[in-house]
Amino acid sequence: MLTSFLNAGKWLWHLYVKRRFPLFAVSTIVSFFALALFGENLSPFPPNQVDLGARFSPPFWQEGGSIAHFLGTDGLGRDILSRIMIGARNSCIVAIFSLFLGGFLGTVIGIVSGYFGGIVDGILMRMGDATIAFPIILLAILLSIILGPSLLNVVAALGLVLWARYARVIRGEVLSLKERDFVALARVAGASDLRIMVKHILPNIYNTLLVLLTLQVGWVIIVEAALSFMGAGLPGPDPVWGSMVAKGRQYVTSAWWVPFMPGMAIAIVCLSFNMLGDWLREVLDPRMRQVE
Amino acid sequence: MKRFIVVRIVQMFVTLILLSVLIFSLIRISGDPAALLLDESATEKDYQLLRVELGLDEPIIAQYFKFISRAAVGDFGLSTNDRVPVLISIGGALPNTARLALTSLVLALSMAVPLGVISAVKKGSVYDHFARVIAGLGQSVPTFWVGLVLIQIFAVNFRILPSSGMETSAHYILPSATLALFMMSGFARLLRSSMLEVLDSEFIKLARIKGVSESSVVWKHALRNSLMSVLSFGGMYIAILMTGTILVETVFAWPGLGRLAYEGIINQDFPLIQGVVLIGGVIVMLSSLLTDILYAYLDPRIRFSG
Amino acid sequence: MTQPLLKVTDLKTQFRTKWGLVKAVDGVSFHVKHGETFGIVGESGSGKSVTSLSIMRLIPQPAGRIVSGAIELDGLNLLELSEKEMRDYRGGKIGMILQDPLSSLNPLFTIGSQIIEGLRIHTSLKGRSLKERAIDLLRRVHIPSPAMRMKDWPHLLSGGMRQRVVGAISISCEPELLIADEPTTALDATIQLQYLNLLKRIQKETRLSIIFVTHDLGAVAYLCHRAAVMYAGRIVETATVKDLFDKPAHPYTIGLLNSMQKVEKKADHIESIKGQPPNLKNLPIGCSFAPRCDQVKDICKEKYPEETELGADHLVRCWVVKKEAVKIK
Amino acid sequence: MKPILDVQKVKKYFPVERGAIFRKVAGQIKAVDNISFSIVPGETLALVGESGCGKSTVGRLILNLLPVTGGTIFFSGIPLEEMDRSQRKIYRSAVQAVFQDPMSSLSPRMRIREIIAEGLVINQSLSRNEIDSKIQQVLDQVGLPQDAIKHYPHEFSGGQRQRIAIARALIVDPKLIILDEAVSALDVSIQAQIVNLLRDLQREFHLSYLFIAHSLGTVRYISDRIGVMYLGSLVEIGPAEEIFTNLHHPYTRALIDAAMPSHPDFVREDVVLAGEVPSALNVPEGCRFNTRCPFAKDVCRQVEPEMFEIGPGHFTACHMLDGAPEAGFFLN
Repeated sequence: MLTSFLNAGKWLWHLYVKRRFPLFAVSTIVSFFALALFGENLSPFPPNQVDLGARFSPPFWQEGGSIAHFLGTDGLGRDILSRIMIGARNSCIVAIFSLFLGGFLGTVIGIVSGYFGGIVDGILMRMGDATIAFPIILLAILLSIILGPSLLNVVAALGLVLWARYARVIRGEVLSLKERDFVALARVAGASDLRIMVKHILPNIYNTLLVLLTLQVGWVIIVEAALSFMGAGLPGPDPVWGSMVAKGRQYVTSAWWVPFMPGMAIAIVCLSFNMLGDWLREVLDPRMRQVE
Repeated sequence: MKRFIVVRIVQMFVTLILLSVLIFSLIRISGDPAALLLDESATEKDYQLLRVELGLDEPIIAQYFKFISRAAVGDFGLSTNDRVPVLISIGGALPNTARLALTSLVLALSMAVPLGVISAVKKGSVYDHFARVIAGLGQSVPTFWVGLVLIQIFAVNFRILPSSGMETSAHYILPSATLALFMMSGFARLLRSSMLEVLDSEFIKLARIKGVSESSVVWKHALRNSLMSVLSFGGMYIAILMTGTILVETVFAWPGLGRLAYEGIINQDFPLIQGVVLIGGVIVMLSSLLTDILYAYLDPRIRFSG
Repeated sequence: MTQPLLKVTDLKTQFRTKWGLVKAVDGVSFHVKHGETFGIVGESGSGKSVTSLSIMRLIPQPAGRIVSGAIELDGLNLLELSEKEMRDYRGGKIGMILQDPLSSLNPLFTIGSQIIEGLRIHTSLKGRSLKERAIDLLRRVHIPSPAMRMKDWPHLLSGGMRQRVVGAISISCEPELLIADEPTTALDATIQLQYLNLLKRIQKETRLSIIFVTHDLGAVAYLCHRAAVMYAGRIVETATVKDLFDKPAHPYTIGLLNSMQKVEKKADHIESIKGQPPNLKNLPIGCSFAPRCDQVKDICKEKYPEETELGADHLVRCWVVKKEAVKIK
Repeated sequence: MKPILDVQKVKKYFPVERGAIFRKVAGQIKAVDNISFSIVPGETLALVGESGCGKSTVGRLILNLLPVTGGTIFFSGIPLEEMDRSQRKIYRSAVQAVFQDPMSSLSPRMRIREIIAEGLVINQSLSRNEIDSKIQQVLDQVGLPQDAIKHYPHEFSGGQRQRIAIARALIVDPKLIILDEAVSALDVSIQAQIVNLLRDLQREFHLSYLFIAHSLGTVRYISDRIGVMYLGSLVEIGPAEEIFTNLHHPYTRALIDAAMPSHPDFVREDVVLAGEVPSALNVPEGCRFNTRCPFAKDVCRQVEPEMFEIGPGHFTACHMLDGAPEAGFFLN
């Protein structure tokens, strides 16, 4: 018991010191998820509570600011900190859904395409290349103007681009894995294609998947924010980081904190995910270059 | 090489057809396209007339070919907002977008090359950490927000640079710097990792064995090979550049395609959006085709094969 | 006795890795005479390649480091040269051939430009004479229609041809010492033989000295005059090739010779060395071969053996060395 | 004795496609071209030749990893393509393989237990206990410690990994094992260990081996018969010692002469076969060796020589029938 405890401690110490474990990034990510789950319970104000008396209250360190409105208020006197805290949920939902959609599709298509090759592979990969080389923002704008801005459209647009990114990287991995002798030996032993894909190939791409997923969280959050900024993102009264920046734009000369704070939140969360992703890549597989 | 280029051109057409089918079917799925074009005050008769005008009474395949043949000659109709032909608006905006994109691309590359190269050569050093933080920031910070911050600092606080429009060359500074920062970080990261890989290769060892100086090893032998792999990601980067340009144009009120798209969204101007998306798509695909041809030409392994 | 061309004394090269310090080369001494081919034989991880890279001072930095020792070429210690001075030696007085012909040429430069690059650094040749010299070099390594090949890209040549081009580069500036690090491992039998014969011929014509690094005792027998056997970062035995095959003294050398599968004669049984190759990260305190040695004594587990001289040019590091020759079955 | 494996006129061509949109077959890579041989129970047949001669492809055809282009492979008298489900199941256990690179042949994400048991799990319905006791048994047979099953492949050295690969093959009671360069990647001292292990296992279980290799030393030590391949085709096949002492084909001579000597006394100066192997896309007319053969006559450039018997069980395909080339035949 004690030894296992000591071992765990040693392992953590090793992680932190020798492998430069990104403590800052991980704590940010943990808080991000906590906010997404319990935002309402933690925020000092309800996000949509209008207080016209406290309009454009600056952050606490500036003259006229108050500790109560820690990061200031917007043009309707809504508390920016609270809105950011609640807004985490939307970012999180978009990230989880689109990564799940894109990641799942991409992994399946990548494995199938790489494993079977031939015409199926040709068609799938040409489609993938086309989606990667197409500016996603145009697609999302189109979707939002035709179908109206909604969570589903944002997730669909992001997932549509993400699958191709996953499929491309994973197919590359599968192509080299399937030439390895253990796949040939599994076939000699009579393993079915499904068994080979699930038992022999899939476990060998877990690392790549993990790194890709982590690195893409940041990307998804940024693109979601960009879509909201353009007015093609999530609608509704609930706070969304991207549209908070967009709506705060007009105050950039008078109340800089209104657009600045939510942008800062996006930046910190994305940076954390990217740092964690980079670290994972370094630790798990330093050769994963195509994962960008 | 011929084969490579033919494949890419075919691929581009396939993509365009896919895109047009997507747009076409989205319009149909979403309901009556006439509803997208007419406002609420339109009468039933207006709808009837428009349906005939749009050919909505014809079979779906015929409608698609009509749509395609119109799009092929650039006929996207009139903007619902200001009644200007969409092609005219796009034609006016396009050169502005190109100017901004090119300025930023040059700026981004001129920052990314030294950053990525030195960072790889001095892997693990203080410089490397610094460069990676810069590159990491560039990828994590939303472009549009950086634009706002730059406006706040240089246009509002110091009043030394204009914040919107494109009248003088000073107007280029903030938008292209914003876009360049974003592009630069991607290039620098990719360049760093491909440099690390190349520097580890046998032919670099052989160059050192020949007595080639370290600067020549890095800037001649290794850089050329690494740039090649950066170039192979050309298509992806051009798509990213386009995305970035649209955002930056919106922030700085730059009269380009992005600005046009933004106005389109605000005004729910369907013909305009449709035109911007299709033209934007074609431009992105043409430029990534050009990068790929350039890549194929520069890499002898592709140039001298099949 | 004349001074040897190359004298390596107590060379130690270490690497810092994730798992700790690895002593890849740990106190290696040998010399190479003018005009001789000196073999360095060893299995993977024995430190033979690190030794050859140390001579070129091309140990990957900053993980690797030459900790101590001296590498004297014509009496001049290479380890005391500045990096700039050392560059004149690389490709100048010392040439080197790497193992993998498929990846040792830069795919983006023509064959010709890669040969000319070295010539331009180390010789005063210019313009046309540069090109002529390069064509001449290709001819010397038996590349057909050399003038046409100059404009070719590496990927258009076969592995054997590419290795010849690397050979041409290595001798382009008339080096005194040529280091060949497993130059034929990736080549087929008949192509390997062509290549080894080419090396032999070049050596006869130019009287250069060759360090031939290999895992193949057969290639040592074919090509070398003297050879050193390496095990776990140290040289365990140095002898003329004849002595090495006729009178091997170190149990490891004997084991290697016994486990050779001979092409000349069908063997009924081949003796193998028991156990696994050593793990450099944690070597035993005494002789590193002790865990696999069948003649191991107590002292072997306590102290690394000192060098014993068995005869002219025959050195061995073993506590149980027999003065009598050991006849190989 | 009835052969366990009979390869009859087997061909494997890989089409080379050209054209951007409409692929058309521009040529054939004749990786294996009309090869026939057989293996009897308990025997080792070695296939030797330079890289690209098709020896590994033959192994993969027998393992059913690639479909044949022509010809038939018989196992215990049954053609491979005519096997029904149950026969195929038997075949999958009866024929096993060990490949060159022990790192590549063990999935890095599987524990040794799972790797060794795979063949059993797929083809036989055994209880966990039965599987465990079988694993224990094979681990003993290949000389691995029992606790190996809990570990992952990267925790073992090259030689141990090759033992794991052998255990994996052995557990399903095979009749024939394809050893594709099974010892080439190992260190010299480990090579001998593995070769000896393979010999011991062969004696104990009466196994047949198809030993695919380029190292003639190992081949001479382990094989009963040898087939020499050049550019997709067998040029000579016969009893091992015949091949080394009474060989007939000039290419066999060249290959043996090119082997490194085991002692400096055996060095023959400058014995060399000129040129390189031509591309399998353009197999020369007539005898495929004629472009490198110093004895090539007109007939060699026009007519492809047929295999014929020059001694008991010793076949060769060469027009030059006047006798075997001496050692040092290619001396220049």
